[in-house]
Amino acid sequence: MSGLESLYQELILDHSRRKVGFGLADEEGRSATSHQHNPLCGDDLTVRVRLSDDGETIRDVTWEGAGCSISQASASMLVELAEGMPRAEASALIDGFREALRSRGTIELDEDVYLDAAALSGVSKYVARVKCAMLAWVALEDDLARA
Amino acid sequence: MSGLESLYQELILDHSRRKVGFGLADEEGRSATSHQHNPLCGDDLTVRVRLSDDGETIRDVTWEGAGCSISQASASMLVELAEGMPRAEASALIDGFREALRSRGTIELDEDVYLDAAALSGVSKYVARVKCAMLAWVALEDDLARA
Amino acid sequence: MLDLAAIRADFPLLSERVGGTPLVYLDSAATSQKPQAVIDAEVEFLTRTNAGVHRGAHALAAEATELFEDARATVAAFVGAPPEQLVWTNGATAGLNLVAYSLGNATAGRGAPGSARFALRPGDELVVTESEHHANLIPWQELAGRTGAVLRHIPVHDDGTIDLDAAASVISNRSRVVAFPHVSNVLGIVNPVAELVALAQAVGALTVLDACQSAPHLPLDLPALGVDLAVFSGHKMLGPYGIGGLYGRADVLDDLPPFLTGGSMITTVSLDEAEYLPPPQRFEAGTQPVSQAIGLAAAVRYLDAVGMPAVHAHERALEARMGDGLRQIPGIRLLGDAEGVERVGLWAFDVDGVHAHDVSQFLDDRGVAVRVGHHCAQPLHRRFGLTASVRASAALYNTPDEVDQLLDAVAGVRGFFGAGA
Amino acid sequence: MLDLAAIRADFPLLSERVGGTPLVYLDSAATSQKPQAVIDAEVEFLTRTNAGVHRGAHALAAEATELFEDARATVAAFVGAPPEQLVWTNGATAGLNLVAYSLGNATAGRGAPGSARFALRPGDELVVTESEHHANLIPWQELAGRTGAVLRHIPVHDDGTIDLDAAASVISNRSRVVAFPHVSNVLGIVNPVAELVALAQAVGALTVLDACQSAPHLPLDLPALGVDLAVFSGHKMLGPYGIGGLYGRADVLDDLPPFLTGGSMITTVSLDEAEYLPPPQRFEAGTQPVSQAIGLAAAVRYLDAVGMPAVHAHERALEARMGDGLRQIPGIRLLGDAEGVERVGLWAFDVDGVHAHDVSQFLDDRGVAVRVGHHCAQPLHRRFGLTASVRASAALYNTPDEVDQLLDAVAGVRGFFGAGA
Ligand SMILES: Cc1ncc(COP(=O)(O)O)c(C=O)c1O
Ligand SMILES: Cc1ncc(COP(=O)(O)O)c(C=O)c1O
Repeated sequence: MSGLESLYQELILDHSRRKVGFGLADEEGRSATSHQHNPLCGDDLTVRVRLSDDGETIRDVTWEGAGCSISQASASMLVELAEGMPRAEASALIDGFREALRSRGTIELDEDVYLDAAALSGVSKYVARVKCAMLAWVALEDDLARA
Repeated sequence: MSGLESLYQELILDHSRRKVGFGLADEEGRSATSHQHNPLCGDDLTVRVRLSDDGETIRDVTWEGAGCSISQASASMLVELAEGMPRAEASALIDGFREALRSRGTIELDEDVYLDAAALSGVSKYVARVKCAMLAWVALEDDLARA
Repeated sequence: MLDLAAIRADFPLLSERVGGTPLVYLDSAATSQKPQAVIDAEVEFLTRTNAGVHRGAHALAAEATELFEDARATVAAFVGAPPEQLVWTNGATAGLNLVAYSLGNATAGRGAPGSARFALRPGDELVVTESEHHANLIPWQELAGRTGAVLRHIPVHDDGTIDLDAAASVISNRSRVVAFPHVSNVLGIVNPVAELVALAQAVGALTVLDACQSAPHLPLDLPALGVDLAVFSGHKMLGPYGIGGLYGRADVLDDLPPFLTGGSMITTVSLDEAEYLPPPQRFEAGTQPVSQAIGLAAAVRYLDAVGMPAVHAHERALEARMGDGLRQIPGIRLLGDAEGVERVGLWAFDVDGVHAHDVSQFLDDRGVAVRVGHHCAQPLHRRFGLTASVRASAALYNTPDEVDQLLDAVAGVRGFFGAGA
Repeated sequence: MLDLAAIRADFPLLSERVGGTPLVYLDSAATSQKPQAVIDAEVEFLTRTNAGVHRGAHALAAEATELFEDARATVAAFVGAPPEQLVWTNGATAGLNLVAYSLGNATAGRGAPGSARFALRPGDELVVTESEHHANLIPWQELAGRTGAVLRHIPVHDDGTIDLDAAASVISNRSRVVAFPHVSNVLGIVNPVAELVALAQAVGALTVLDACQSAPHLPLDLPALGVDLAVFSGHKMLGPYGIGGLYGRADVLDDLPPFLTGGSMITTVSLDEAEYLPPPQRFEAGTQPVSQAIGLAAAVRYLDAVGMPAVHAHERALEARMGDGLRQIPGIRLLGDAEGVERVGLWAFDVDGVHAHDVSQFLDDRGVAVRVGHHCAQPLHRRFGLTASVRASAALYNTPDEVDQLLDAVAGVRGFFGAGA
């Protein structure tokens, strides 16, 4: 696989077009919304989380915004991963995701844990793109801190 | 003669101590006074010219101020040179002096014309000191323009 | 015709390989590469003559001062100006901020009596264009915010040219400053300086030219252009980082209050107040970027040796080849694709269905280095309905072959990302 | 003990000869010489990795960005700070102006809501010392002039030490800023930072430390010193021209409004207004001196490899030798000859009956390069009844032998000029 093909795996391009969870759900019950911006390219992403009544579980994640295929795919993959997940587990996964993406290719994300998002491991070799992949995750982290 | 000895010829050191014309004469008749400052070392020089009644001849030049031996000697030598000189001739000599001092050692001042001040030719090799030697002459030039 | 092989051999970085492929560097509008002569001039200075300038009596300091002032004369001559009308800055951003803050200081009553003519009153207007780089926009926003002046802008047409009709109505008796780019770093169009200067002069407004993207590419005679002030950056014109120039008309520089204050710009200082030197020193507080000034002088000597008319002709040919090629690739939209205008060698474009970031990543993989983003011109991108674009920009060392490599790579983008290929 | 022969071999300029005599460079307080490692780091960057930072997606730009940010971390660590608390500037003068203008902008209502706490009211006081370099004096004079604040000063004793009793009364509830030098460039005395910070903190004043003359010579831990802001210059600490640092406490940097504005310091820009990035980027408008930052990182790595405690001990020994020797030469008056104080390796002095300019010319002829003038500290010279002095300043590469050559030469001055020999 060339550098480019490992960065833009079919799975990623596919998610960037499918955009799972695109379109913000209504604010309802315990929910929070975070707006993130990448000053480098001017991309914007808004991510909303809705929690269970006890606040312990993620009901769903939805989002809106424009950006490169990495940022769009990453949001889409995160939606699939986080839905129905205990809040604490999601926070831990976000930490692990950040660590892997900042590792410059030394840490691979585990497919059994990160599902499709594991395909984003390759981004960590492209320092300038890490921010694109992180955008949705940072937004969800922000949501969870405030919901 | 070493570089230093050509810069600080006995004649120069001698003038720097004798300070011909030191002490400002009273303003009297056609006269003008110019204050010059060297921001590099903070030196100050005040030079006063007194002209004949028709304004065509320099009666005398006097000065005050503190500075390095080059600037003091130059003022002293200028006083001797300019006293009793037709004004137009003095202006021409100032131009010639400036040209020689900016010549980086390529133009020698003529002793028959510049008298003791010809000893300042050596200063032109020391770019940083040209300003010191010029100070009194610039002041006199300024005086003549205004007297 | 330039001897491209010889020129390329002068630029060590151009023989770098990115993952095995030779680098096609088409990002010179961001920063240019430096010829060996520039690097050598700086190293030579640092290893032989380095010493504080303008303040020492020792031989080394005197020699350093001479080289520094010779550099000023060389760079000034390159833009058609006498040395005392060239102020060293740290770059175009620094130069534009200098002007804006100096006007703010005049407004606050600082500076010599002559500065009063620059004081702004609430309601006075500062005029920029819609195509501004942030460096020629935000300093004016902030000046307006501090003084109560009002910021107005001249729009651009859909093809990127300045709307001169609108300019004639935006520029009015209330205008005090008209600031505009000689060449926008997104559009590449050489703007009608004479027309804008005429409009500004008719109402007595100060003209400020951002010559960042023209100085490296065109023969430049700033006094002949008639502007009051102009800035450029060394690192975009083959020179070092951290150095640039501010040109000013003599009477304007004479009356502007200082901006940065500190050492080497004063005559007499007490604990309570200071008196300032005349220009250019008045605007050069503290230790100057000495080796960089000497490096920039080497850069303009290099450009002069090649010849700016030849540089411009060469880049113009590259620009035409690039524009023609891009227009033929489906889904490509060029920004500023105006007809019958003078241009420099750059094109910014949008690829339908593929985000600019993805485009540049794809090009990078093929060894073609371009820039992506808003290029510090967010309002202009918004004007075109975009948040980002891809920009390829050439310099004298680029070849037609490199342009073809760019075109080949761009042609593959939409297929790779599955965008309506 | 330093391996002086090895160190000297690292500095190409030190083997220069002035008219046949080897150069004794004792003017490092003006600007230091640069080791080959610094020159190499810059050249290496320019010939291999040069590209615009923070804005490109191409591989070269990403690599350049990484080197640039690594340099920040390296230089920040050298002064004990985390990287996000180090702002790149073009030098100390630029850093001090940044702070003064930023406070002025806060006063004009600019910046985020948190900036309001820095707004000055007429009658508020800005405090400096009598020993200030013009760079830490005139920016405050101008700020006072623009805002109606009042500038006050703490006097120094006859021996050059700061009058702490006077400081305790000058610093009051009206004080908003207390700015002072860590080490004066004329006196060489390490000032009592803790005492001054305590006085300032007791009244809630912002402390601004001019660390220009300490950073190259002492182990420095700015957070431990407790100051709010501090500046230093690269070219005085073995680094390139045109680069320096501003350290700030996190909460202070967070709330200061931007100074220079333009590209790379914004999030969103419209034609009418801009939103700004957090520190340090908020203060870094436009293209940064990238290769110089990388050069400065190489400089501090060099200093760290030698070890700052060892550098300080070595320079302290040179200073003692110089001071002892000068005291024994008839007609020499040392400035700042206080007892029991910590010092760096410099002495400024007056020679009875010989003008400073003549002294330095004589020394230059003997291959000893020193500085002459007011050293950008006119008020301090006036305090001592002088307009100019001679200053010899050492760095880690100077030898005891060079100090002896200075002393020999100084001993000959009064005889040569016939001043009461
Ligand atoms: C104590 C002190 N402060 C400030 C400065 C100004 O530094 P720079 O000229 O590098 O901006 C200097 C050096 O000239 C200095 O010695
Ligand atoms: C048109 C224009 N103006 C101003 C600037 C700012 O130049 P610098 O970043 O060198 O200060 C740039 C470059 O980024 C530019 O292209």
